[in-house]
Amino acid sequence: MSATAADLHSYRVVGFWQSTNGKKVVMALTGIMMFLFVISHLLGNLLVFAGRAQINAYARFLHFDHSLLWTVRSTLIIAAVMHVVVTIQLALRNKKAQPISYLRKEAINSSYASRTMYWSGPIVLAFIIFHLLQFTAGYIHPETRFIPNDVYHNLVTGFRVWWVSAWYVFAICLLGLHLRHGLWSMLQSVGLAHSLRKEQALKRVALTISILIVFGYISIPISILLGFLR
Amino acid sequence: MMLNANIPSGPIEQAWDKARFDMKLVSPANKRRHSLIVVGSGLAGASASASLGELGYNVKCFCFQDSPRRAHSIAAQGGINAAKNYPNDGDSIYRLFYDTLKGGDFRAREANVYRLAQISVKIIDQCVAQGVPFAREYGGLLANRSFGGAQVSRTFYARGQTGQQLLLGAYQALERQVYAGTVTMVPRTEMLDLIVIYGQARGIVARNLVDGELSVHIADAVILASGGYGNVYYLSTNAKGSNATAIWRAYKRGALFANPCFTQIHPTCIPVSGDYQSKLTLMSESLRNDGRIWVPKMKGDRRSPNQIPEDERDYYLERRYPSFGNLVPRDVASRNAKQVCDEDRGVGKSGLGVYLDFSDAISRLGEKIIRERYGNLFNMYQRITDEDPYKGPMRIYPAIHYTMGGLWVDYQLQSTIPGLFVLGEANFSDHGANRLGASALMQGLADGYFIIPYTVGNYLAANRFARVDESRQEIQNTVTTVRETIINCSPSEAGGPSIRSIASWAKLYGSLAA
Amino acid sequence: MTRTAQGLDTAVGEIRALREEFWQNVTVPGSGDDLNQNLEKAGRVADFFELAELMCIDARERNESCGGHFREESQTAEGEALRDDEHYSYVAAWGYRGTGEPPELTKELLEFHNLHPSQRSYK
Amino acid sequence: MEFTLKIWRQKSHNEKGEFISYPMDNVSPEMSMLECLDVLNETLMVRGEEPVAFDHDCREGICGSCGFVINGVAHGPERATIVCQLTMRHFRSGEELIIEPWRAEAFPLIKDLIVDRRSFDRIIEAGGYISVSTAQAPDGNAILVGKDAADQAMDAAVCIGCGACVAACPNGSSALFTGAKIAHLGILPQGKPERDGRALHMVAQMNAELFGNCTNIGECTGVCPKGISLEVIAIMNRDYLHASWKRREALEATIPPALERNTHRT
Repeated sequence: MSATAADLHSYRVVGFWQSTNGKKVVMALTGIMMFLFVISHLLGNLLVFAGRAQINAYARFLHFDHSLLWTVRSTLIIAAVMHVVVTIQLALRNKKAQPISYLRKEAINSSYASRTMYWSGPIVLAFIIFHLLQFTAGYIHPETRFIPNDVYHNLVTGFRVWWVSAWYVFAICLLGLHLRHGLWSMLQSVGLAHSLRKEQALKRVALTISILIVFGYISIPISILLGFLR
Repeated sequence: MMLNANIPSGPIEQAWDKARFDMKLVSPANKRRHSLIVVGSGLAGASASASLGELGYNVKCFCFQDSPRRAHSIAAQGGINAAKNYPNDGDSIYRLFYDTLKGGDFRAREANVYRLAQISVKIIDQCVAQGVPFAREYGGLLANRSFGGAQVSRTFYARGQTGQQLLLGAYQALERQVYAGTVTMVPRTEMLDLIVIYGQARGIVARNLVDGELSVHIADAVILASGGYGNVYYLSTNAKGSNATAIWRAYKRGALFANPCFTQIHPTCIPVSGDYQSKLTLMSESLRNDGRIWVPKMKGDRRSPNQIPEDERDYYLERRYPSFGNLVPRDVASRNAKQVCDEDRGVGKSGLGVYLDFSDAISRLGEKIIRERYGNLFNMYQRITDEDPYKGPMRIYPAIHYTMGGLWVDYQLQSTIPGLFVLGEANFSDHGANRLGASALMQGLADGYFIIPYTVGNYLAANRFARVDESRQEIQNTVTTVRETIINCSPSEAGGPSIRSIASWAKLYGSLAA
Repeated sequence: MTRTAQGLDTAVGEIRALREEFWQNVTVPGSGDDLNQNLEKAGRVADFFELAELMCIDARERNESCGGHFREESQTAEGEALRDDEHYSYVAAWGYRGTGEPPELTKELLEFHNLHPSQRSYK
Repeated sequence: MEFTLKIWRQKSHNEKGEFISYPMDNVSPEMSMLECLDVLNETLMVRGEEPVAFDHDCREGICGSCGFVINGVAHGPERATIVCQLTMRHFRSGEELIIEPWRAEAFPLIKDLIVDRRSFDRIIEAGGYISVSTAQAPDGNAILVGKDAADQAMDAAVCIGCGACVAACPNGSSALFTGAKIAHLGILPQGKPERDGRALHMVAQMNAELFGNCTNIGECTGVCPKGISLEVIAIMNRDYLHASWKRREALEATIPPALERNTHRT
């Protein structure tokens, strides 16, 4: 029943990109890039609390060199695309690897965040597209006029629309959920050494960072809705 | 009939060297022209297959499980002996030789036992190099412990899973040869008969357990490493699948069976709890280092152990054997346990059990140290019995564990059928009437790694092997015998549902054999 | 854990009777053409029947106590195992002579040139 | 105790399977899950029906033969316990127990609860060893191994190859199994020389089989009867990344390419 070893030797090296492990490294690295963007974007946005002049100056600063701006933007777009491409490839492979589902299946050790990555990811992506259309391109800007170069105005008027804010808060919460697993998972995928105790600590750090990011972001629409920023 | 063990003459220390020098060699180019069959993939079978594959022979290795890593060697807990004398406590090859022979009550061959002690040293080196994670001291050196009444510390161990780690080492070496193409693994296939042509063992008839197909495998020599026959008692510490079919069918083809009555009873097993029970679970003998064995003095005393005051307890091993106490050899401990149970002083629901009490050790050393030493065994006990051994004593009872008897082999490990070699527990060779703790792993690996690669070569070089056609009459007759035995069990022949299931048959004779 | 001549004789008879009953009544559900764990077991059990008989014959023949083999007839006054080196210092190798036929005993005498056999004592 | 066992029955790989319910009474709480199946099989045999086929051997939790999913959890509700040591007292009397085989493309079903796990053997074959032939070894104490390293290697080496990790993984990934062997051998000094090649090869073989990828969710370690931690997967990833990074032509030339094999029974 077991065929001899010799006739089954068919030589094909599974390269880095073809291997699931390699793809996970790609996913982790692109994830780190986007995570760094999420942090810097948050720090910039929080300038809204410093006043109209500050945040608008910051926005002008970002635009001081268009080629640099587009380099950063295209890097992020490529990262996002690769992140999505490897996810789809891996997801298709996983479906093939586990084609028959159990009549009953219990999750006993995985977090809610880790099990919902396939949902939180696409929703956050949809949100980012909406968000770019609203605040960067200005195509969608319900109920008021979009004024290029007046970020403060756009923010405040944009978030005054309740459903824009609600959609924003919801998406940011999902981003937090995504990061809660993603931050820890990327360390695992690139092979950061850890013991069981360190694993718990790293997961707590990931959770803390995610919560800080969520609070940081949603503080803006909430302040606007409550009238602290006008 | 005269039995010639082929022991080299001269001093015992040089016997093995002399034997190897006298052996004929197979030239490297000719090795790949020889095919060998190995039945069994435990310590002996896997190590033999790997070593023979490394030498360049064409090896086919059979096991009835789904993978060679399942063989029952994996369940050995305690450790493996070797006369390394690392602890500097006076151990030597000669002392290991003496202990083994004396422990076996002088019913084993001197030369074989001496060779085993000699080889023991190399086994440890081999296993360390393979990556077996033996226990280490803080300085990075190998750790040792004492075992089974030996007065020196010569047992190497990997937590309570030494057998598992040694088997995985041999399994990995085997898989390396499978990759190299020298060994073909044939899992889920059971040997059902031996093919003997012109008096030589030339192959086997095997049944594929998945599709039931019978197949004939021809080779220049056949090596049986299929383990012992402890399951003859039905309830034993052997795996459910462990069977004697390979050696028994070889016996029926003319191999002699030596000392079948030498079986070993292990004193520290978890007692039987009901009729449905399918097997007995062994707990390492090392428990006897710190536990005290006792039963109530009064007959039929059914009080719970904590209600029995100290002066109504009979520490019978300490009483009868003041110098060895709870550490008497396995056979003595087992027999005494049975004796007190026969006197109606046994404990537990069935009355078949004695207490193994750690309360003294816990109050002397503290629960933490006991947990470090025996934590995994205590957990296992608790998982099976739902009783907490830190609070009350464990209940233990002896159970069949190992069989020293097996197919008769000479110094070259060859049976009375030329070309049929037998290794490990399947042969009778090294343990006499009783086996010392931590010696079974040693013997399996010595046979597989360090003896059979030479002795098989000698046999192959000294004999000629005609091409064998599968249509030969002898082979067809063998296949027919096998087929008839199988058909005899099938419903089409006898008809009607069985009045007794196979397991109940097994239980019945098991109770008789005991 | 202890054996007596009489017990062993009875056991041999009972094992034989049981084996006959086994072959008359054994049936295994399913077929031999696919995975059938009970068919595997049946073959193994059949072999164990025969082996059990040989075990008892060997134990009956070895009229001494040594190692794991304890014959009640051969014990010291204190109830410890008593070996009989004069008569039983050999390997008992049994040869098959056909179903139902008593097996043939061949002895390989054990010689001790380096160690002198001594009684074990753990007192 | 009383139970209803709802068991997956399938005659062979190519036939369709279905669940069949078997009511059982008089189950003793001391019984193991496998002994409960033994008792069921006895009654089935007396009725002339075919018993439930399931892999089992040592029945003391070390050989790794047995295993199935009970009520959605591989090896049942008790942590760090394999089904042969899972006693019935862990269930409530009257419960319905749904018993399913390991389900994964890389473990084709053979019959009822038996699956073919030879893909595991092939992963080991691809490099899960230290290349030392018999009688080549230096003295055991010639290689010093720190106690920490020995303990850490042992923590990974305890894997019994049962396949629960793959069965519990929603992606059917064998990362925990492969990682355990890579970690066990890579941590020890003896295994260091072949560390790069081993990682490249075993990962390649794992990918050539039909296993999914690891999403680091940790279901595997939750059901692992030996409690192997996710750390071994990180070690595998690191070794693989390291080996891929420094892979030079010379290294490629010395490494025989990975086997790609028909993972179904031949």
